[in-house]
Amino acid sequence: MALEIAGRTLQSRLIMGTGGFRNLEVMAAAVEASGADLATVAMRRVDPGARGSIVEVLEEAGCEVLPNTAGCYTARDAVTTAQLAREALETDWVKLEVIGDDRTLLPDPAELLEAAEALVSDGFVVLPYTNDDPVLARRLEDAGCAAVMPLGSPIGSGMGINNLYNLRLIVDAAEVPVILDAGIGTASDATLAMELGCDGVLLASSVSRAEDPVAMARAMRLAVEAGLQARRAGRIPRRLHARASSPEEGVAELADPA
Amino acid sequence: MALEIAGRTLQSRLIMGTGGFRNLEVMAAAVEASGADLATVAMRRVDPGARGSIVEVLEEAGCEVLPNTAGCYTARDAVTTAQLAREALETDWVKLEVIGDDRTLLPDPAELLEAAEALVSDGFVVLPYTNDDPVLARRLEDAGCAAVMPLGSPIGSGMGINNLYNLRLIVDAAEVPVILDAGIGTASDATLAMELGCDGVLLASSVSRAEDPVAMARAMRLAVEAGLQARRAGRIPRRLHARASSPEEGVAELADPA
Amino acid sequence: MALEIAGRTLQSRLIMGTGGFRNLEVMAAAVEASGADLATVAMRRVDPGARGSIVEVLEEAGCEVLPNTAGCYTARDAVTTAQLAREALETDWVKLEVIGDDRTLLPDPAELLEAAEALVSDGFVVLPYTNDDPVLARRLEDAGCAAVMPLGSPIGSGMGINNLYNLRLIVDAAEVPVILDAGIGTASDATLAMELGCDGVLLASSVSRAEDPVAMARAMRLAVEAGLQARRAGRIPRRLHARASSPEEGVAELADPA
Amino acid sequence: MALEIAGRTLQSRLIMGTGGFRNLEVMAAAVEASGADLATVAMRRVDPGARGSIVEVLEEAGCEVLPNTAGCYTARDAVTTAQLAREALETDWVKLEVIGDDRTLLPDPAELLEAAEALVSDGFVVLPYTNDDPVLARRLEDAGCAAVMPLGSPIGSGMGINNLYNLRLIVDAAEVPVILDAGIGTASDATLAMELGCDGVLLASSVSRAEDPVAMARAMRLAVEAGLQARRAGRIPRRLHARASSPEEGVAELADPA
Amino acid sequence: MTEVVINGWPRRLPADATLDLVVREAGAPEGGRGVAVAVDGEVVPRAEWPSRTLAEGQRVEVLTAVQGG
Amino acid sequence: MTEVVINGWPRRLPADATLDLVVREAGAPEGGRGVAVAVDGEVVPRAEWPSRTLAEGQRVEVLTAVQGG
Amino acid sequence: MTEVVINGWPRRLPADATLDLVVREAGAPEGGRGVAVAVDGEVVPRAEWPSRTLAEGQRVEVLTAVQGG
Amino acid sequence: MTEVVINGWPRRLPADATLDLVVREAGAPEGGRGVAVAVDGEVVPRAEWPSRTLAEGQRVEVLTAVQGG
Repeated sequence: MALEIAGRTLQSRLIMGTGGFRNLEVMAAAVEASGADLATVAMRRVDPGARGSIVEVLEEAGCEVLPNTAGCYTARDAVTTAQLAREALETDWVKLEVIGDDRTLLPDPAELLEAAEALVSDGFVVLPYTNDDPVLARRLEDAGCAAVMPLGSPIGSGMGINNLYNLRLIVDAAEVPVILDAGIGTASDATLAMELGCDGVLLASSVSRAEDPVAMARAMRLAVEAGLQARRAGRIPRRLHARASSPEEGVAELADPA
Repeated sequence: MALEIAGRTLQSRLIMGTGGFRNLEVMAAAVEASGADLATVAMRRVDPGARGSIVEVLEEAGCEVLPNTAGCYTARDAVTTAQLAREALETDWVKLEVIGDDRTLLPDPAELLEAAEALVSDGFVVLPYTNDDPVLARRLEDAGCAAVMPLGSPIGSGMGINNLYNLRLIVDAAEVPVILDAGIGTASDATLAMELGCDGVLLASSVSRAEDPVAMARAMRLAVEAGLQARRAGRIPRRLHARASSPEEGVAELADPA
Repeated sequence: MALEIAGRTLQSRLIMGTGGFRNLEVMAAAVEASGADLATVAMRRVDPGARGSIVEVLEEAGCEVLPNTAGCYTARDAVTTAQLAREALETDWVKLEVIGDDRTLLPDPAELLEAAEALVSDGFVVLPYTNDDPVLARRLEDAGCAAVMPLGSPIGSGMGINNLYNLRLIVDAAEVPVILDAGIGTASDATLAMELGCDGVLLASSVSRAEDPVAMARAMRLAVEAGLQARRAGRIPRRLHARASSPEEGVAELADPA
Repeated sequence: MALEIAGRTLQSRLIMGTGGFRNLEVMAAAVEASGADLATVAMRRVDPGARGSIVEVLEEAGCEVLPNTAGCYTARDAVTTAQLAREALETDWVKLEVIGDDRTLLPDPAELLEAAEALVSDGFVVLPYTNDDPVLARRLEDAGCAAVMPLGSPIGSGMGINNLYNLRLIVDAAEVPVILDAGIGTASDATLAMELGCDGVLLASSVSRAEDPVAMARAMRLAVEAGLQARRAGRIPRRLHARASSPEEGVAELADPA
Repeated sequence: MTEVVINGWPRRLPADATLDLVVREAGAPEGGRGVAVAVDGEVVPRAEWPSRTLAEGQRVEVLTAVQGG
Repeated sequence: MTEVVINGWPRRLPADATLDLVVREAGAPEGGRGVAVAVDGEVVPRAEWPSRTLAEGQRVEVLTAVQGG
Repeated sequence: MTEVVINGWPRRLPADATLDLVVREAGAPEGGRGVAVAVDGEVVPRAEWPSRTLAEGQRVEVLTAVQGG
Repeated sequence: MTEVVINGWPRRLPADATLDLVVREAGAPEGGRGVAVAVDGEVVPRAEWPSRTLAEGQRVEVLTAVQGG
């Protein structure tokens, strides 16, 4: 039941974002409760006053880091940021984000594609955060991305999956893993994503900003597992009319014979 | 995290219906995988050729029986059927069904209420299968029912929860446990029901008629647990706009200074 | 394209409620713009200071009155109120409301059915405001109601139609006209109701409390007509994949031959 | 209430596609019934056996032609097709389509943007058919397009508007007219599009492939008008609870005093 | 004098006061057009108003149509 | 002999046949474990089976738990 | 003779055949109203048709408006 | 002295100051573990830090991993 991306095996289908936690302690506890093997980090200017190394904390929680390019608005910035992350963190994996709008944080499709092509050429394992456009997802796959990571709804919005139809089209066509990334609000969103055929779920705010992040991390772990198992178990079809679950034969005649 | 109904403690939030399984062996395995403490049975004419006792099989799977009144279209028939079940199974618990229409298997509100009143007077612990009408749910509670069990959608339809709004009204107003009964199609439906505030989920067809009933039973167990934990963890609010999960400060300036 | 109820022909498919208008002048203008033949009124204690007669104002706007039993919580009160309305207004038509809960204003199913039976016996043409339960709708029709008037969502909520599935079941089974009553928020809700097969729409708040009630009345008139015509025109089926609307033959080859 | 695009005034908010009609006679009757001022045509190889000129038929129905670039999969083909249409039809308006996938007919974002930039430079009034990505819509507007035409769902699918949220984002941000293009299945979809703030609706299959295309054209005309008027009238807010539309004061006390 | 309740308000009436007087006093238009009356929850047809008097403690409701529904 | 209907099927029984015999003949397990009986729509408690005989035309239902719900 | 491709079909034309002839032969209405022409993917304005001849192997597209979109 | 911009702040450095010094001064942990550096938007590999000096006006970014995404 493990997830394989670019030849690397992840035991968990859940990838954690680390943004939004109150502090590193809560983050560590939640990441551990989530069971995730991989957790994203952002690249920011060194803060001389910062306490603790997120990389070390994550490693103690049994989790490897996946740097992202959050905050980049152009292909060029995203490529440089990925290269800096590779230098700093000794990983050639990158969650590629190229944002097109600071209000919705939706990706810029043309810049994203350009950055993906450049990073693939430069030897990166590219996991692009993309919108839910099936054509763009296909182009990213064609460009050599190791997975595609469509959103359900905007980052941090908690709206869940706004367009089930597009997500299904992406899943049906993809030959690389599909990771739902962004928009998850609660456990049932994650279950639904897996049932629709996603290979994994990446989430941050729904756990980090929940009232009880550790409990929500546990819920998400169960939710992803429930969705994966349900998909494999083969759900019943939807029917417009009822279908009795008690036998229609052998019913007693109890009414007065009169 | 246990569920208490009429003073009885159930470790599991999942109640299994037993209709629709290929045979008692599959049923037993699925019930065991589900972790349920309670499983419904129907009352039907003795079949001289029947092999095995469902009650014994369920008991071996660690599950007690909850007789239903499936197949009854009048209050009178339902009351008699409940009394017969009490006589046969030595339990005064009953899942009360009074059906109003054989195509949708939706309950008949007036007959259901009348039967509930009669059975409560007769000392039963009454768990009525009801539609999603908040007024009827309130009347059933006022009549002394130990729980209310609104449908999500018709029995066996697998449509999930058709009217989230009504279910929320029922949950908000109820002072007895609310068990979602009927309509569950897949794991995310069960997770959602628990997130909306239901105290438990009763399902049959979604497991018994799944391609792999035992795997789906496991999925449902996880799904109910995920939903319960997520509700308690306090989900993030839905937002119309994005909220960055990576810090907006400390972003590098990488573009050419030109 | 007229609507016939109990032998009476209504040119318009739109029935107006008159509650919530700022004053009788706005009401008259909106009712006129709506094209409605029929408008509901409530029965209340005579207010010595009241200016103008609503009945006369409506008649000048070309509209006859349909008294309701709003405010009644029991079958008995509703029956008496209907009888008082018949005495005061010289009509044996009544919009029957028996409310079960003052927060949701949802109907009480058992009291509603009892009142409907009593009023039919007493010679009334009964148009019951009901919830969206297909079984209750069938019982009301069996009791002799001249139409059934299921809600889309609670009175004044503007949520539209919460349970399309139930509404479709009601429409499919009914042999009397089905009027969607309550919950309409905007024009598309009314169009959708007609497309689903409703024979008419009754609405008040969506017009009377709109910023511009007269404009919204006009919108509703168009919306109901649009929905009726669309249903009769026979819509295309929903398809999961695209179907080209430009010919796939005769496409030029314009790319460089190289 | 007219719609202005690039300085040209259209009396109708409805733009008709002409694909899918059985023949030119039905097309002419439906276009006339729709009230549209503008109708799309595709550019295809001359068919020596073709009867009648679509341009003349449309002009007799009071409608001007809007050539599209349907069938093009690259920016280059789309630009050439637009130039050919300008040459053939003496119009510099073009509905720009650059398709990315022949199963969904969804646009290719990068090619579309490149074609739009080229055609704007070449003096065209460009109306791009785009997906529902707010960032791409903004880029198209920045490139000088005279309107943006997001889809509701794939061409010919009749699914309506799959992602209300994205459509609202596009409408809120756009400073050029927004025309919903593709996916309309029935009248209420068109009403909803206008209520959400679209400035117009472009549709073909929902009319041309309806059982009665002329009746559906009439329905669409009413539907678009209804939606526009409803938006301007200022709808009531959605409320979670009911709000009485009959007065709560002055209710009679009718129950037995006992 | 008889003490009754009219539209929720206690009133003292002459013992021989008939319902048509009561209706007028309740504020109904001349002739009681568009008005109906219940006494203790029972409808009293218009034809009986001129002859119908009230007993001590009876509750009278005088209703008319208003905006609603 | 008495003619009755057991689980929907007409049957002729000796006039002194008691319900516990009927239950056994209906195919219930030895001792009628997990079984309940209604005669003409009224439940007959297990304790009464050994002494209860049937009248002409009575309808007997012998029920047990099966998969359902 | 020159061998060219017109609307996807191979054709042999006299070496001095001009585009206005080609357009007519492709089935376009008299005068080529409502028609446009591309040669090897480049638009040829109507004004050039009478003087423009074709080279061996060129691909000509003669297009017009049809129902669509 | 050379004037440069480090993480957005103007700084004056000795002309022969190398990048490993800059990194330390920016607040990075000893040895610059987990840190990467860009000069005018170009990544400078760690191996070059000890020998790389800066020119007037260059912009240096010293980055590390933080919570995010």
